[in-house]
Amino acid sequence: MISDRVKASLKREFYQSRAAQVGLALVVIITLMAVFAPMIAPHDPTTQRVGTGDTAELTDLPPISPVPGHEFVGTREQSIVNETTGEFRNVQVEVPANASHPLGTNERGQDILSRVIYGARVSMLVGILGAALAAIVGVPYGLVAGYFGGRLDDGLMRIGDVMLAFPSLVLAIALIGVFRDSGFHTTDLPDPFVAAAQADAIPNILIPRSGHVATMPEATTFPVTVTLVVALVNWVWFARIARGEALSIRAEEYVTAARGLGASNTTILRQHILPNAITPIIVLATIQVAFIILLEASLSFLGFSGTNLTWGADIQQGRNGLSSGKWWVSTMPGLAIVLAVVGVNLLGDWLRDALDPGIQGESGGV
Amino acid sequence: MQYGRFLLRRVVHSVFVIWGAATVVFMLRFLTPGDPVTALAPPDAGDEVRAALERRLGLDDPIHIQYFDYITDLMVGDFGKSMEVLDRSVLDWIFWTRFLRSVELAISATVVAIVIAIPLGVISARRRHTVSDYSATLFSLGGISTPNFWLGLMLILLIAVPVGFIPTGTPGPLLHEAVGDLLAGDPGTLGDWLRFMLLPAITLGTYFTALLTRLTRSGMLEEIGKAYVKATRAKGLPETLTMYRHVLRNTLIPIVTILGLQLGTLIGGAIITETVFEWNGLGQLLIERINARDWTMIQGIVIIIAIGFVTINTIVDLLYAYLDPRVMDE
Amino acid sequence: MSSDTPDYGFTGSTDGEDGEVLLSVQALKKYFDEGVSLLDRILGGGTNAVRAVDGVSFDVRRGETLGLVGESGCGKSTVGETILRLQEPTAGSVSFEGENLSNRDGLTEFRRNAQILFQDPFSSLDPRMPVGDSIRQPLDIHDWPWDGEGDETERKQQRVEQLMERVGLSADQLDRYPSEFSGGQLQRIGIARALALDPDFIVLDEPTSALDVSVQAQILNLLADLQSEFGLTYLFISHDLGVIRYICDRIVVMYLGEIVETAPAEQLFTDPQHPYTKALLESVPRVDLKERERDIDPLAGDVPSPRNPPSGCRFRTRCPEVIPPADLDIDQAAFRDIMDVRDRVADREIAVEKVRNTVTEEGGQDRPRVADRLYDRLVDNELPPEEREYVREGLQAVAAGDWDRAGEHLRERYESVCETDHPTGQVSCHLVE
Amino acid sequence: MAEPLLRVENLSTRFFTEEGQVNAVEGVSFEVEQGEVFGIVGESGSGKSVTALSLVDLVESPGRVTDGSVWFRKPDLAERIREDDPEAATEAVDGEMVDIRQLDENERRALRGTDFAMIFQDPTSSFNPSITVGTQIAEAVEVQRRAEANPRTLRSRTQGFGLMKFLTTSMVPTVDYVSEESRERAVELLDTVGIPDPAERATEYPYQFSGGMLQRAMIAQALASEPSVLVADEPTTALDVTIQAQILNTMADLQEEYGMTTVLITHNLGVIARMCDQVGVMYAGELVERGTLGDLFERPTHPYTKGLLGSSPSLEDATKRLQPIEGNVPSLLDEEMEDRCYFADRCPKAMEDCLQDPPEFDADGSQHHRAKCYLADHGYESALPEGYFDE
Repeated sequence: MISDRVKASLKREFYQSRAAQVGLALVVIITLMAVFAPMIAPHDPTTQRVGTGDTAELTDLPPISPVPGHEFVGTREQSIVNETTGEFRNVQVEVPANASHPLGTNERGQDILSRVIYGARVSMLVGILGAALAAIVGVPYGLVAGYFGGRLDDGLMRIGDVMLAFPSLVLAIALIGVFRDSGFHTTDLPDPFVAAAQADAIPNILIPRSGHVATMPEATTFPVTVTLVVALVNWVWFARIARGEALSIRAEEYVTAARGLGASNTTILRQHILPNAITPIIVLATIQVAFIILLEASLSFLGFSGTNLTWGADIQQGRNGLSSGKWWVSTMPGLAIVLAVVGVNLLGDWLRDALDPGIQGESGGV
Repeated sequence: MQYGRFLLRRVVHSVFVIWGAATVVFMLRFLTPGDPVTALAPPDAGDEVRAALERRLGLDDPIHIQYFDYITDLMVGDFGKSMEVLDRSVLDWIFWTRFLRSVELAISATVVAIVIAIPLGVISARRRHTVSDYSATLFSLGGISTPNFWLGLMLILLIAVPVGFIPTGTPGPLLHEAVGDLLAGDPGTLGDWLRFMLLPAITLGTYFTALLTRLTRSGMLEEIGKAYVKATRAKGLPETLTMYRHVLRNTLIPIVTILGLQLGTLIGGAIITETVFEWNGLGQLLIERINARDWTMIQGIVIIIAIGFVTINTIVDLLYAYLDPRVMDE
Repeated sequence: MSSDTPDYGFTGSTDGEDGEVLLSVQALKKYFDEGVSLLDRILGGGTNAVRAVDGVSFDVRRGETLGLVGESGCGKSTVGETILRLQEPTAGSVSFEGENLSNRDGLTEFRRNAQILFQDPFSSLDPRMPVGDSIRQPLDIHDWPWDGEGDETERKQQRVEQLMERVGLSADQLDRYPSEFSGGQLQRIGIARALALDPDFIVLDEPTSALDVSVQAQILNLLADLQSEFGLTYLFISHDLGVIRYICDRIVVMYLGEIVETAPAEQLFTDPQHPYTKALLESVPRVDLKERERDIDPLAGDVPSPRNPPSGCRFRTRCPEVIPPADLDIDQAAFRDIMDVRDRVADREIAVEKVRNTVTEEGGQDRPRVADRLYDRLVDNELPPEEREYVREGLQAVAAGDWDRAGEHLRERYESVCETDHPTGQVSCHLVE
Repeated sequence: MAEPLLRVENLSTRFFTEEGQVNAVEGVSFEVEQGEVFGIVGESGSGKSVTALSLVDLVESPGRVTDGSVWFRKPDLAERIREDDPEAATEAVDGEMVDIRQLDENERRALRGTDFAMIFQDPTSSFNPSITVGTQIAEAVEVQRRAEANPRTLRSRTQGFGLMKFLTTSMVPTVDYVSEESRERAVELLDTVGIPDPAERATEYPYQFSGGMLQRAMIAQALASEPSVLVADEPTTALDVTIQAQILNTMADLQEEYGMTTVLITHNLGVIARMCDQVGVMYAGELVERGTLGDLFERPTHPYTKGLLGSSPSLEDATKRLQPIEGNVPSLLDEEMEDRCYFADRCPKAMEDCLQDPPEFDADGSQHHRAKCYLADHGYESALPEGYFDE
């Protein structure tokens, strides 16, 4: 389906554009992070180490340079009891560096780096699945509306207009409010690497650090409702793009020619309309992945996603510490979101520039 | 004459859309798991109490009657009553200041966006492949990629905390109060207003600014490539005139519609921004009511936001047709 | 490619009235009312339907090339597409080999026998489909080969290669995409696709308009060769009179959705009857040194909107030979002015307000002065005194804002047969009847 | 007449695209006398439109005029340059002629619209769709009015019309760049080109005009400054034949009335026959033959010219089979253009020589009728054996 010309154009644009390279690198890195989280994360992201004594020193650790030999010292607040008066008092105490928490820990003593790595799973999965679902619903809907036109188009697009009457986040929040009490709000997806490492089913060579992997969480909580809802509030965009494309493609003479040859509507939709409409749809899908990652982050920030191992939820968690100097808890997952979304957006720009050179505005004709 | 027809069409269309939106919102009630009566009634309530509650909520009627009632209520501006705090109507909750607060925030963000984005986009397009272009592009890429709740927190961390002023918790005065005081000779309130507005407006406006910059830039580039620009140059019109009188004007016309649709993002963003800055507006209320599982209130707020959004879009479309009469012919 | 064929135009049947009718079009109409939504209907006052084709009848005889000529917007392409059922006709019928096509049963069979070649070679082939697949498409759709012998895939492949070579291209290029070909080559591929099922009849919808003149000549010659080789019948649609003259046996001239003249090619070009045909032929600049001296009197004005075509003869609003009422002695230019004034009164297209304002500014106010001013603006030619007076009376009614009375007043004296009666016949003109 | 009004020498324009360098115009030279119509005819991709754009300095990125000069007779400008900068004048001034390619950006722009006006092929896309036709023509008038009021300051044309002014004019419609006088003049111009009810039409938008009417409006716009040179790029190609006849008649009348010098670009030999005194034939970016209308139609020398004439169907005589030029227009990509006659592989008379060195255009500079072909010198002989290019 991808012609040589398109391939050549993609390649040329990729080699010429630093932005495209950065985008692809970011997306690949983050995807790998999400997939191989148990092998990469230094700690179990869910283990809490709250308490007194030794474990107390593991909470609210600031990030440090992970370079060995450089003893890096941070400070944190600690309550101490005045033994004579029995009063509690907050003091800043120096904390010894701990190279195993390069991004620090949160107030529960969870390792932030590990949480950022695991958070990529939910973000990327919701982003890609949500966009895919939206496309699966929206594209055929729009193609049919645009291709057949007339009353059918009128009716279908009016429904789309109604969907657009709601700002997406407002609709998403309302829908989640409705659905979060239902049974399928979240589901636990078992982690195949951890399962394999625990069962010793696969030779250790295939799972690096299998002893480490075996101690990681056995399942990732996947927010089903959020995925469905983001697809539900975004399918209209796919429908609109697909409709616009179908409308213009059906006026092309090759479509008329195919009808003249006696081709059925399904044949035409499959053989001509879809392949020619696919470019802008792919570009939109990329933009949508970026948008949905942001939407998911907002929903988890508001506490609606049903799992707290996400970037948005972690930002919310670190929010209270901001005013008392614990800046890293919110900053790190936020940076992760920005990098992921920047990566996907750059990828989208690359695709758009490569697949649709007309948009550049400088197609100098002779 | 033709414009009147177009106006009528657009208004009829938006009434239809609002009706559809109201129907969707009405249906939300039936998707809600659990029975509201069970949720509201005391655990030990007898059948009589339950029946009374049901009647009070209007749930004893057949669905089509309920639907009819719902729509007719909306038509006379009755958005329903709270479920949690019975007899308190939606409009009571969304009292004027809350509404104004949200609107002020949204408008300030829009103003920030327009003032920054259009010049930035123009510069970026006209000085293509220069440092200014790259910086503008980088800024807009960052802007559309940053979640605004995080941006808000970072602004608090990097600006508000060091400066020692955290504009959260107690929202500042409303603009009309500030202006009133200013006229009365006291500029202090206006200062407060600005102080409280600054960070939230930047937070909410950044995505919009970035998007608008991108649109202006690519729109200008596309427009510059059109044949009429060549014709304009051929008649000897200086470059600035070509750019502002023709290119920028034509670029902004379609952007107006896109912005109309993107206002949805702005309204959504407002909800988050209000949460971050504990800004006492509509968004805060929505979150609060959702957490209280107060369905009738949620319905009311959602439909009010939808009506506002559709209305703005209609106005934008009418403006568009005024600026570019071709669209009326479609 | 075709250098060894003799130096003659076409071997299809020349003129003559006795050829077997292959395709017959009867009172064909196609109106477009898209864009008139339900809302428009409820609100009323919506625009009329576009009458792209409004009652067209002609026959195409086996083996001939029938030319359909006219300017853009006259409905010639819509005729082509409606005949092939690419558009549903609003009214009228088309029969092919004596069989009426209004029932859909015969359509598959018909689609096998009737093909179309489009104007824009770049848009008539799917840019995402290798050209070989495009040529194969009709074979797949109609389950060729129908005799069922041999290996289907292999035979299709052979057929496609054969077609490609017949139109003068190399079979090696079958797996290339349209973007790798020039316009002329793509048009050859389009011809190969049209020939795939061995049709009897091909609609050629401006097949060379998008091509350069040197390539156009190649394609025209190829079409001519194919016609004699396969005994094809062509309906050749074009706005280019030179091309039409070169390739067609008989010619149908269309104007604003209607046929104005039908004649054998030679006759049409040497002795055109309809004023429109005459004007059309006269307008074409000749490739000739004497061209600069030739005095052309071009048709005035634009084609009226097909949403609201003129009554009677559709050409009357631009016709240089409108027939005045019998009792009126007036030259054509003056009568044309009067007719134009009447059309504008009927459409209420006179800026009375503006004139009234200027008159007021100059200190005048009275209606006659406004009428005088209107008269000066609208009438360029010298009218006989009594006509001048009469028209001015009409304009006074206009100045008073009474459009209906003005229209009625002018109609009484100047009504022409061209606006009341719709002309019919081989040459649709009241002058010829 | 001593000197021509316009003398183009060795003009070359290149496009630097992603696919490579495209030689759109290559070494084109011709002269146009005052009041004459010079026609350039060629097929699509022959570089005729780019030649037109190069004349008025409107080639846009990624294209650039890379070589050659455009000498334009303008005594006052020549005098001024001599006074201002005698050094530059030795290069850029030749008698009364000025090489406009050597002027600076602002000077060149000052010539556009004033001395050079242009008409484009597609009138619908050549007007700004969201501004009324009258205003757009009035703009052209206004530019000239301001330039005349203060000829040496180009800035006066803008009069500080920047972003702020744009914002104010958008909000306050009464403050406008275009003056009332210019608007009135625009209406007069519309009247001149035969648009009925010009005052009314001036307030309409381009989409409310038919193609023919809009082309008239474009001509009106070009006349705004009574230019010395009118460059018309396929002015009737987008129009129907009856409308084409109207427009050509209008153009011929105005040509006579204003004494304009016209460079007319077209692919239609009929239009050439109707309008032109001198004709140049372009092929693959080069001018391959030029001469008077009679030279070209009666005594064509270059095989391409003959081919063009042979492939045009005639309205008078339908019996002759057309003699097409075989093959397709060659690629203009620099890397694919070998140093030889570009027409050779389609030419029925190609010789070995044609493949070695490209023939020179000015084999005999004294003649008015010239062709870039060995046949012009050698006569018809030694065609290549048949099938020479078939591999």
